[in-house]
Amino acid sequence: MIDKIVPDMNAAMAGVVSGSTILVGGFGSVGQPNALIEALIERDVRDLTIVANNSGGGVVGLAHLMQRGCVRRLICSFPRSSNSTVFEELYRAGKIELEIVPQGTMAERMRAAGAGVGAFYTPTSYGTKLAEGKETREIGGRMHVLEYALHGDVALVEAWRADRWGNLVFNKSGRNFNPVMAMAARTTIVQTQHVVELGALDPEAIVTPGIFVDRVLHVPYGDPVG
Amino acid sequence: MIDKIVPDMNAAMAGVVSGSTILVGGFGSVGQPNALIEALIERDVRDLTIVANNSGGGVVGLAHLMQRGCVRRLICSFPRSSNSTVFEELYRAGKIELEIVPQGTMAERMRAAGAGVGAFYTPTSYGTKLAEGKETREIGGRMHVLEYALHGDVALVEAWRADRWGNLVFNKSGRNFNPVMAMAARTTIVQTQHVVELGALDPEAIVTPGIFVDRVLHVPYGDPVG
Amino acid sequence: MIETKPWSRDAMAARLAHDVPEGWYVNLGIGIPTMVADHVPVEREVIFHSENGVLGMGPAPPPGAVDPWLINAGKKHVTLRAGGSYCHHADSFGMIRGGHLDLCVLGAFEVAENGDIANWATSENDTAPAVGGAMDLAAGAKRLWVIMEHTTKDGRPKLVERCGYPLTALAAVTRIYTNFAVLDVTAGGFAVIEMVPGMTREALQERTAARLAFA
Amino acid sequence: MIETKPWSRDAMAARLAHDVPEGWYVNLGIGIPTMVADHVPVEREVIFHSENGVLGMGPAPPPGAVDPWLINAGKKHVTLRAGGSYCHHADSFGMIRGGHLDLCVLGAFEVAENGDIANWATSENDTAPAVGGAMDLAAGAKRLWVIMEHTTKDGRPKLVERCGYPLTALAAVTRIYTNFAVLDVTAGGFAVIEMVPGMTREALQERTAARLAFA
Repeated sequence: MIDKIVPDMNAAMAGVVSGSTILVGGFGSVGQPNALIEALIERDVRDLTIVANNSGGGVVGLAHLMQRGCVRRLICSFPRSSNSTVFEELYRAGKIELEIVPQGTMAERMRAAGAGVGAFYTPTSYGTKLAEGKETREIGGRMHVLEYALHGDVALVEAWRADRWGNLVFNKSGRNFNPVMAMAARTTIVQTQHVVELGALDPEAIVTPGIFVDRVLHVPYGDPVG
Repeated sequence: MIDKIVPDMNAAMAGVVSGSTILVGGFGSVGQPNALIEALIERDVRDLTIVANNSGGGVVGLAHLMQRGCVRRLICSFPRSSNSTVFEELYRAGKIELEIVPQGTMAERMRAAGAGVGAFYTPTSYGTKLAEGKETREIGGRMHVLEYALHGDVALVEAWRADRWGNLVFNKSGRNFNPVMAMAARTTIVQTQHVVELGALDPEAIVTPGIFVDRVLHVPYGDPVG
Repeated sequence: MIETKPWSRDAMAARLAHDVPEGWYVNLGIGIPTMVADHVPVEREVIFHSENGVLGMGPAPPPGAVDPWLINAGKKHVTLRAGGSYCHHADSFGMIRGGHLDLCVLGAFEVAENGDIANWATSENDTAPAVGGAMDLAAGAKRLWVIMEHTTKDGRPKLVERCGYPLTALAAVTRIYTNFAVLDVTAGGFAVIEMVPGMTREALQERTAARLAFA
Repeated sequence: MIETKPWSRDAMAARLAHDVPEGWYVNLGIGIPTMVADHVPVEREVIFHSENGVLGMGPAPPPGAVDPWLINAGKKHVTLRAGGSYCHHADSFGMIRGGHLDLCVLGAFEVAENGDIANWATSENDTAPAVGGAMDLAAGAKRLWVIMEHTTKDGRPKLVERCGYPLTALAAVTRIYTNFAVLDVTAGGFAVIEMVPGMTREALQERTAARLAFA
């Protein structure tokens, strides 16, 4: 019997090592796999490349991970927020590398990784600083920039409901980057609010099929805060 | 009030003209917009480029359209079936052009068109006849072939349920190419088995949001045959 | 220079909202653009899109009815209208980049007379730059309208011949709504189509660092 | 040449099915590959994928219980297991091309000793060529196994040094199940790992147009 539900955090995070590229779901505080992020801190994995839309706020989650010096490089579309002081201080001090990627390009680069597309041409960012040094090509009368697939070693994902095959659905805007990152990593680890019986999820409405999921941990933490 | 539901076939097919590139949903006989295909025949539009996975069987649907001499060119992954004689005779007689595209490349080229990706690199078909004359590039140690977005002037789509905003869900394997083609055309025309009130479709389970749909015609024809 | 009463931010948003017809799919940037939604009457069905996978957004919920799982791209709590739907980020930006939005409204630091827009970074930033979805939206939407003050707080024109700040997209803006005027970006540069009552051509030109055409 | 009783198609499918562990995501091509599913016991959970957007396919429905809306890539009626799901074609081929299938099983006209596969067109075709999803599957799956007769009906070897027919993918096949043997594709060419009872090394080599290695 296939059972991707793991009993505890140790089993969930097994094999996550320093030096990894880790894709972290969430947009703002919604759909963020906070328990899994905290586990990264506890395991003291270092030298990480983190791919996430935001840089975290306050001193929890990603901000906490950065504060602990675990992150070498951040690939991100919007590292600024009202309370993203941890990241900003590290960045100004030259203690963290930053690759700014337009939000849609970031999503598409991970979707490409998940879908076996090596690279693609997008009109986004053509003629801007973020396209400097990148190949360009005119297609259909419009200039495009070449962007490469962005693979993760690990994806940390938050889901609303999951079954033992790893099928996932999400809750409203908690979906965001989670399904895209689940496709793009070698090992996809999910924290889910609810675990349901196999067959309980509507086959027409499964957003992330279990083929993209390796481990599921039940973490019924409640609502996002902030 | 937005209302994409049209009263009759004339309203559905308005402006569909000869010389168009038409994307036609369906895989085998499931999810094929047969009523809309028949309407193409009745309107006698000609010189069409048809993009469809199959070439149609017997003398109905796409096969009928081809038999009537309306199709100049077929872009297709699998034009052969047990009863695809109409296409095969036209092809042997040099009366129809054929562009064979691997099925996944065909889907991805339309997804690219819908998602604003100008072109992409895929490992599929590298080193084969279907990649002859195409640009290649090594990415991550693997050879890839450059493929361009495939846009339609019109997409003909079959849905299971639709609302007045044009939101769609499909029925089991009736989904197939329909959502991809809906994204990729300038005008997307839907025949739907059922029309439902706005709000009746679960927002977590809408497969094709109305942003990709222009017109919806209620055609409760029943089950696919064959 | 004649004294004029500039449009308030609310009036600017209302003025822009007036030009948004029923049926359009619209993405509103953070700041003044977000205010536009409040000026579209609910019976005029305009479908608002948010980058984080929300299509068919409704207004902010009343206090006490907040769903913590439903936010917009500005991280504010919102609602979903009947007919709305959710999608993931790659699909959401497929809508944007694929030209399926009829309109995107953004704020800007500068807009150039050829439609170039700069709205994501200034040389004054000492924090890290942050682009979000601005470049995708600016490059992808069918129409890009900018809503912004006509000049900076210290009176420097934001409508210019050429942007000095890092660009967000080239030749993308087609219309600008400021506190003093509504302008189209044409092949011949900025064309003024409306001015705030009391504003003169000369006074508007003085506050603008590019040549204005008047209809 | 010693007389041997070749494996039937059913026996070939059963032999291959024996090597498919629980938990694998598997796509089966049309023909003999499809028969593999019948030899995986239902309690060994193997998740079958079909190109047309079906993941978690079950066996053919009993007569009278056919759902006309549920077919596989071979256009045959199938069922869906609990835990199965539907997706559209671009997502389905994302799974394939993205390397998420543990195994694809295809038939072939020819397999070369470097793993090249030819299975979509022959020079004899006078009808139009048809590729379907073969190239995507061959290039995309983590493992590509071929199941086919060892020779053509008129006795021509299908395991060759170099394919003569148009290729489907380069260096993609890792294992072949024939009616006479099971072979791995190694850096050194075909390596025989099992033969049908009664078959000799010499007889197998005679029916093969490439050098065989024996463990």
